[in-house]
Amino acid sequence: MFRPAAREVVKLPTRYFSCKSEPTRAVTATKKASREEIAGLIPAFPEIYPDFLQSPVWNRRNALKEELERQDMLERRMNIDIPEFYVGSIVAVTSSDKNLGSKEHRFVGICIRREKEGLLHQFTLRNTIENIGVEVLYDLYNPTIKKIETLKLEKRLDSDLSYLVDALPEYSTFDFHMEPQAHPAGTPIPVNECKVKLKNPPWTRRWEISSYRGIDDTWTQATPWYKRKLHKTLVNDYEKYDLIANYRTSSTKEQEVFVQTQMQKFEKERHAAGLTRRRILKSAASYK
Amino acid sequence: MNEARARFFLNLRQSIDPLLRVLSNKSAPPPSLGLAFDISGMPPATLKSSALTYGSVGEMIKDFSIVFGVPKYRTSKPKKVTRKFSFTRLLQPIDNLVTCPACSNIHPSDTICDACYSKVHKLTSEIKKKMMEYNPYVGEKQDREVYVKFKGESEAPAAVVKGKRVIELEKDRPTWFKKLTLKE
Amino acid sequence: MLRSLISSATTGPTQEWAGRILLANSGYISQQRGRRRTLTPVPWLPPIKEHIPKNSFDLSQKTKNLLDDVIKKETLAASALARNDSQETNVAIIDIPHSSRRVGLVVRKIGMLPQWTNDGNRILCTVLEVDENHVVSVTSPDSWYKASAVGKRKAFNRHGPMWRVTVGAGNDDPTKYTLAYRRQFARAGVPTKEKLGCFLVTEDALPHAGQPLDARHFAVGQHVTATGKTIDWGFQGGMHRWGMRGQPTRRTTKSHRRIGSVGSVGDARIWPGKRMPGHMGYEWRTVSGLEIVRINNDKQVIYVKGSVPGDIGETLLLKDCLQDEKRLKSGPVPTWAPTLETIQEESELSPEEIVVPKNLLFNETFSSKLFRFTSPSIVFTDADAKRATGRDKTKAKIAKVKK
Amino acid sequence: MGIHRRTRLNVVDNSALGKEADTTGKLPYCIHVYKQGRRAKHMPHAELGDKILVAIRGQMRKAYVVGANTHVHYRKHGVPVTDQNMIVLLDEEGNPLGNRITAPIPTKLMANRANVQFSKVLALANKYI
Amino acid sequence: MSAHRVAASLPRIGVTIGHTPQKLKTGGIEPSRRARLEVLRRIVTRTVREERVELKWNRAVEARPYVERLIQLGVERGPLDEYTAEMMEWWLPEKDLITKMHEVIVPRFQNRDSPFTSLFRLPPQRLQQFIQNKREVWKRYDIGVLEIDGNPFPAIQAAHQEQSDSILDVLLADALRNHQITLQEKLEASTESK
Repeated sequence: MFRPAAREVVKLPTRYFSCKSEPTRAVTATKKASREEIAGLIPAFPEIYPDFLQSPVWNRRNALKEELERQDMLERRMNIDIPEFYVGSIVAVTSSDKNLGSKEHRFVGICIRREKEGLLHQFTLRNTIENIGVEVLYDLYNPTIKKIETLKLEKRLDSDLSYLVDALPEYSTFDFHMEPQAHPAGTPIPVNECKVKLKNPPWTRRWEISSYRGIDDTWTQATPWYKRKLHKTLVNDYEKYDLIANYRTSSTKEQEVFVQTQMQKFEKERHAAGLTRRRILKSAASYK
Repeated sequence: MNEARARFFLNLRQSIDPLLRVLSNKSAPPPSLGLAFDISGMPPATLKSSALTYGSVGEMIKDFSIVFGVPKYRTSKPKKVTRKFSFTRLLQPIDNLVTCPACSNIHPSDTICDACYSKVHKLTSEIKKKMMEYNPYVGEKQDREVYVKFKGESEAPAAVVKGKRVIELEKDRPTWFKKLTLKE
Repeated sequence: MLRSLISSATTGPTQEWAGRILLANSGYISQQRGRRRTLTPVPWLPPIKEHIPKNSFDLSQKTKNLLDDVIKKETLAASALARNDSQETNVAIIDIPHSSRRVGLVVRKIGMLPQWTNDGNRILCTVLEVDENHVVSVTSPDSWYKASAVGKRKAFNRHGPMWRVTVGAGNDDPTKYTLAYRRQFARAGVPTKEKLGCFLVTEDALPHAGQPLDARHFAVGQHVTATGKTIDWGFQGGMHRWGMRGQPTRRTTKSHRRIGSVGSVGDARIWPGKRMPGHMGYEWRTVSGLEIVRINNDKQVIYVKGSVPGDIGETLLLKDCLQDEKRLKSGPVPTWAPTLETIQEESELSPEEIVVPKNLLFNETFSSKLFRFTSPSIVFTDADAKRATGRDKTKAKIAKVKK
Repeated sequence: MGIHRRTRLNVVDNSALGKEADTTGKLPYCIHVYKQGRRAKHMPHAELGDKILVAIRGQMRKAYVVGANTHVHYRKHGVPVTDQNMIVLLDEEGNPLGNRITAPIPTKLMANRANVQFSKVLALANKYI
Repeated sequence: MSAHRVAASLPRIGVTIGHTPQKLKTGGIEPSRRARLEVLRRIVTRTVREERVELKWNRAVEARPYVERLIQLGVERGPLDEYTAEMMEWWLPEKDLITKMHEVIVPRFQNRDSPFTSLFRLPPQRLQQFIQNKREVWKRYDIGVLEIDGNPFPAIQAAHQEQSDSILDVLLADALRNHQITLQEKLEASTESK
C-alpha cells in the first residue's frame, strides 16, 4: 500500500515559479569559489558523519527536532571519543554488560552496515568465531558503550558489505587481540579493492542482480534456476538515473555547511569553558 | 388488527392499478413516471372500473417505461447538503484577472500576458530556425553562444560578439528587442 | 490538504467561534455508526482563510515592508498585553481533587527520538512542540452547550459543570484570515492563531481569556493523554485497514488481498458495520497513559514516552491522564505561570562527572530514570546484577517432578 | 522472523544424538515453541534463550536455543546474531544431554541464569561472545 | 548503497520540487516509472537543444528540476567527474548536446546559484474538441514555457517597473502609519498602567 508522504512541500526560500509578473533574477555574483573558503569544513562530511545527515524522508526533516537531537549527540561525543570509521573498517567496541563477571564486553569485527540518522544511528560489526559467523548491531549513542576503537581505518569498494554473510569465512575473520594500525594523519583513506568470493548458493539475497563491485563474478556461481527466471525478475537499475529521486533522499551542501558550523560553535564554546580539549569535527584525511 | 391489514392491501392495489392501466395504454408514448402519479391523484372511484389489459408478458416488457432510472447508491450526507445549501458556492467567479501593464490585455494573475508572448514567440521561432541550421551528423555542434544580427545593422563590436556565432535575420530589429549591450 | 481543527456547527446570535468538542468518547468504544470522519466541512461554516484576489498592480516594496512591520508590532502588542495581565491571576500548586479537570495544551508532533534509561534500556520518545499557546476564550457550560450540537449532559455530567476553554497555538500572519476568524483573538487580546483546540475544564481550574500556556503546565514523570487525527492513509483495502488475512498467492485467481465473503446466505443482506475497504485513517483517536520523561523549557518541547496518533507536523491535544493509578496528584492549577518559578535544588552529581555550566545547556527538566547525555557512559556494578534476578518460578515445578 | 515450525537447527553440544544427526546430515527441526502467543493457533517465534520442541532422529526432544539468526529488522543493540540457529538438547527432566557446548554463547543468555534448568545449560558453556 | 558514495554533495536546487513524483500520462507503457523517465529525458534533451520550449504545464513543472540538476552537476563537478559523465551521457542521448552543455550552458552559470532556468505559464487555452448531441466538449490546454537563462531570445517578461505612485499604495501607506501610531500609544498606555 502506498503511504502518502508529507502533504506540505519543504518550504524552500522565497522563489517559486518565475511566472509571477516580475521573475526575480537569480542571485548573481555569489562567487562559487567563496563556498570553498568557509574555514575548517570537511568536503567528505556525509561519509565521516552519516549520523549528522538529515532523514531521507522529507516529512521527518524538522529543524527544531534536529537541533535538539544534535545537542544530545554532541554532548555524548564530549563524553566518549567516537572515532572516524567507514563501512569496511575494523572496529572494536567495549560496552558494559550486566551479566558478565567483569561487567565489560569487547567485540572486534568489520563494520558491514551503518544505518539511520541522528540518535538512532546503528552500525553492525561482523566476525567469525570458531567458524561461526557472528554479527552484532550497536546503537552508536547507546550510553552502555564505553569505548569505540578503529583498529584499521580503510574503505571498501561498496558502502554496504552485507554480502559477507554469504562470503567465505576467511573474509570476515579478525583476531580479537589485533593491535590497531595507526592511519598517518593527512593522507587519504586507503580503499581496499579486494574482491570477495562467495560460498555456493543458496544465498541470503540474490547477489547476482545487485551491482556490488566488491564481489568477483557471481554470475557463474548463481543457480541456473534463477538464471532461467532472470527475464521475469523486476530489475529496475534505471532508477539510479532519476536525478530528483536521488536529490530527495540525499543531503545538500547548505545543510552540511550549517551542521558543521553548529558543531564548530559547540566545540568552541566547550573549549572556551575549559571543559575539554577534545575535537569533535575532525577528519583523518584532511587533518591540519 | 386484520382490518388494518385489509385497508393496507386495498390502498396498495389502488395505487398499483392506475400505474398498470397507464402502462397498458399502447397508443400514448411511454409517459414519464411523474405523469403516472398525477393520474393516481384522481379520485379512487373512477380507477376501479379500468382493469389491467396487457395482452402478454412480452408486451409488458416491450413497454419501455419499466426501465426508468432508480438511484443506485445512497447519496452521502455532505453531497446532499452541498446540493441543497451551497448553490451560491458552486460557481466561483474568476477573480484573479489582471491587465498586462504593457499591452493592457486581460489575463490571469499567475500567468504571463499571451498577447505579448505571441509576439515574442514569433521572433523566437525565427531565431530558433536559424540556430538549428547545423548538421550534427557531420560533426557540427552548437559549441558557441549565439549573437542575433538583424538586417541593416552594422557589424557588432568585437567585445560584444567575442567569438559568438553570428546569426543573420532578414527583417529589421523590432523596437522592443533591445540590442545586447556591454553591461549584460 | 492540511485541515485545521475547526469544524463544528455554530448557531445562535453571537458568531461565537467553537472548535470541535474533543472529549474522548467517554470510556466505552462506541460502535461507529455512519461516517467516521467528515472530509468536506459543512457548507454553512463561515470560511477561515481569506481568499485575496490579486489585483493587477502590486503594492510597492516600501508599503509591503510597512505592512509587515505593523503586523509584527500588533502581534508583539497582543502577546505583551496577554503576558502582563496574566500576572495577577492567582496560580498555585495544589492537590488536584478527583473530579476536577485542568486545561490542556495544543501541541505539534515534530518527530521521534530515542532516549535511554539509567540501566541502559532504550525508550522511543515522541517530541511535541508547544508553539505559543494562549487561551482564546472561556465559555460557561450553559452558553456553550446551547450553541453546539452536543446534548446538555456533556456540559453538566457527573463531574459537575464543564466550562469550555478554547486554546490557540502558532502565531500566524493575520492577513491570511477572515475578519470573523480574527475577531475572537482581538476580543481575547491574543495574536492571531493558526490552530485552535478546546478542552472541557471544571470551575476550580479555569484560566482567564488571553492567558499564555507554558510547557511546564505538565510536570516530568506525569502521565498525559494525546488526542489527534491519525495518519491519512487514503483508500485502503481490508488487509491494511482491518488486518484481514487475504488469500494465498498460489492456486487463487484474482483474489489475494480481497476481503472474501461478506456474510451468510441466510441474511440476504450485509450487516451494517461490516468491515470493508474504504478510507483509512484521519480520524480522531486518543492514546492515554503516556509518561512525560523530559521537558525543554527554552524550546517549549515535551518528550513523551511512546507514540501518539497523527503524522509529523500534525497538531494534537494534550490533557492530564485520567486513569486512576496514573492520575496527577498535584500540579499548577489553573496553569503554570512565571510566578511559580521554583529554584530546582542542585541534583547531586557523582564526583568525577564534569559539571557543564548552566548557560551552555538548555533549561531542561529530566525524569529521574533518564540517562543524561552530559554524564559519562553507564557502568554496571554487582548490585545491578543481583537486582536483575527476579522471583525463581521453576522451584515449584521441580518439586512436582521429583517422584 | 525467528525459529518456528520446520526450521532446521544445529546441535552444538557434544551429545551423541546431536553428533549422530550432524553426521547423517538429517538436522533436527523445530515442531513446537514453548511460548504463549496472542492466539493459541498463532504460535510466536522462538528467539535466543527460548525452549522449543525438536524432532531429531525420529524422536522428540526439548532444547534451548543458544544461537539465533535473527532477521535484520528485529535485531537489538548488543545482542550477537549467529549465522546458524544453534540449540542444546535436553532430556525429559530438563537436564542437558551433552556435557560441553562447543560453540560460543551470547552473554545475553546469562540474564536468565536464575532459571534452574537454564543455569545447568550455562554451566556447560566454555566460551562467551 | 551499491555504488561508492558520491563525492561532495551538491547545493540545494532553488526550484519548488513536489514531495512525490508526478505520474505523467505515458500511454500505458509498462513499467510506468521507466516510461516517465523517458518522457522527462525527451523534454530535457529538447530544452538543452532549443533553450526555450513550450510544454504541457505539469510536464514543464516536473522536468524543470531535472534540467536544473544537470546544469548544477556541470557547474559543480565539471565534465571529468565520473557521476556527471554518466548522467550527461544518459540524459542527453544526442552527443553534440553534451558538448553544448559543457561549452555553452555551464559557463553561463559558473558564478551563479540555482535557479538557472525560468518557467512561465500561459493563460489556459480552451479549444472545442467536438459536439456530441448538443453537448459541446471543450478541452483545456495549460501551456508552460521553460527556458534556460542567458539564451539569445527576446525576454518574455518585461522588466518590472516600480509602481509606488498608485492610489491604493498611497492610501494604504498612510492608513498603516496612523495605525502604527495608535498601536504605539496603546502599548505605552498598557505598560504604564501595569
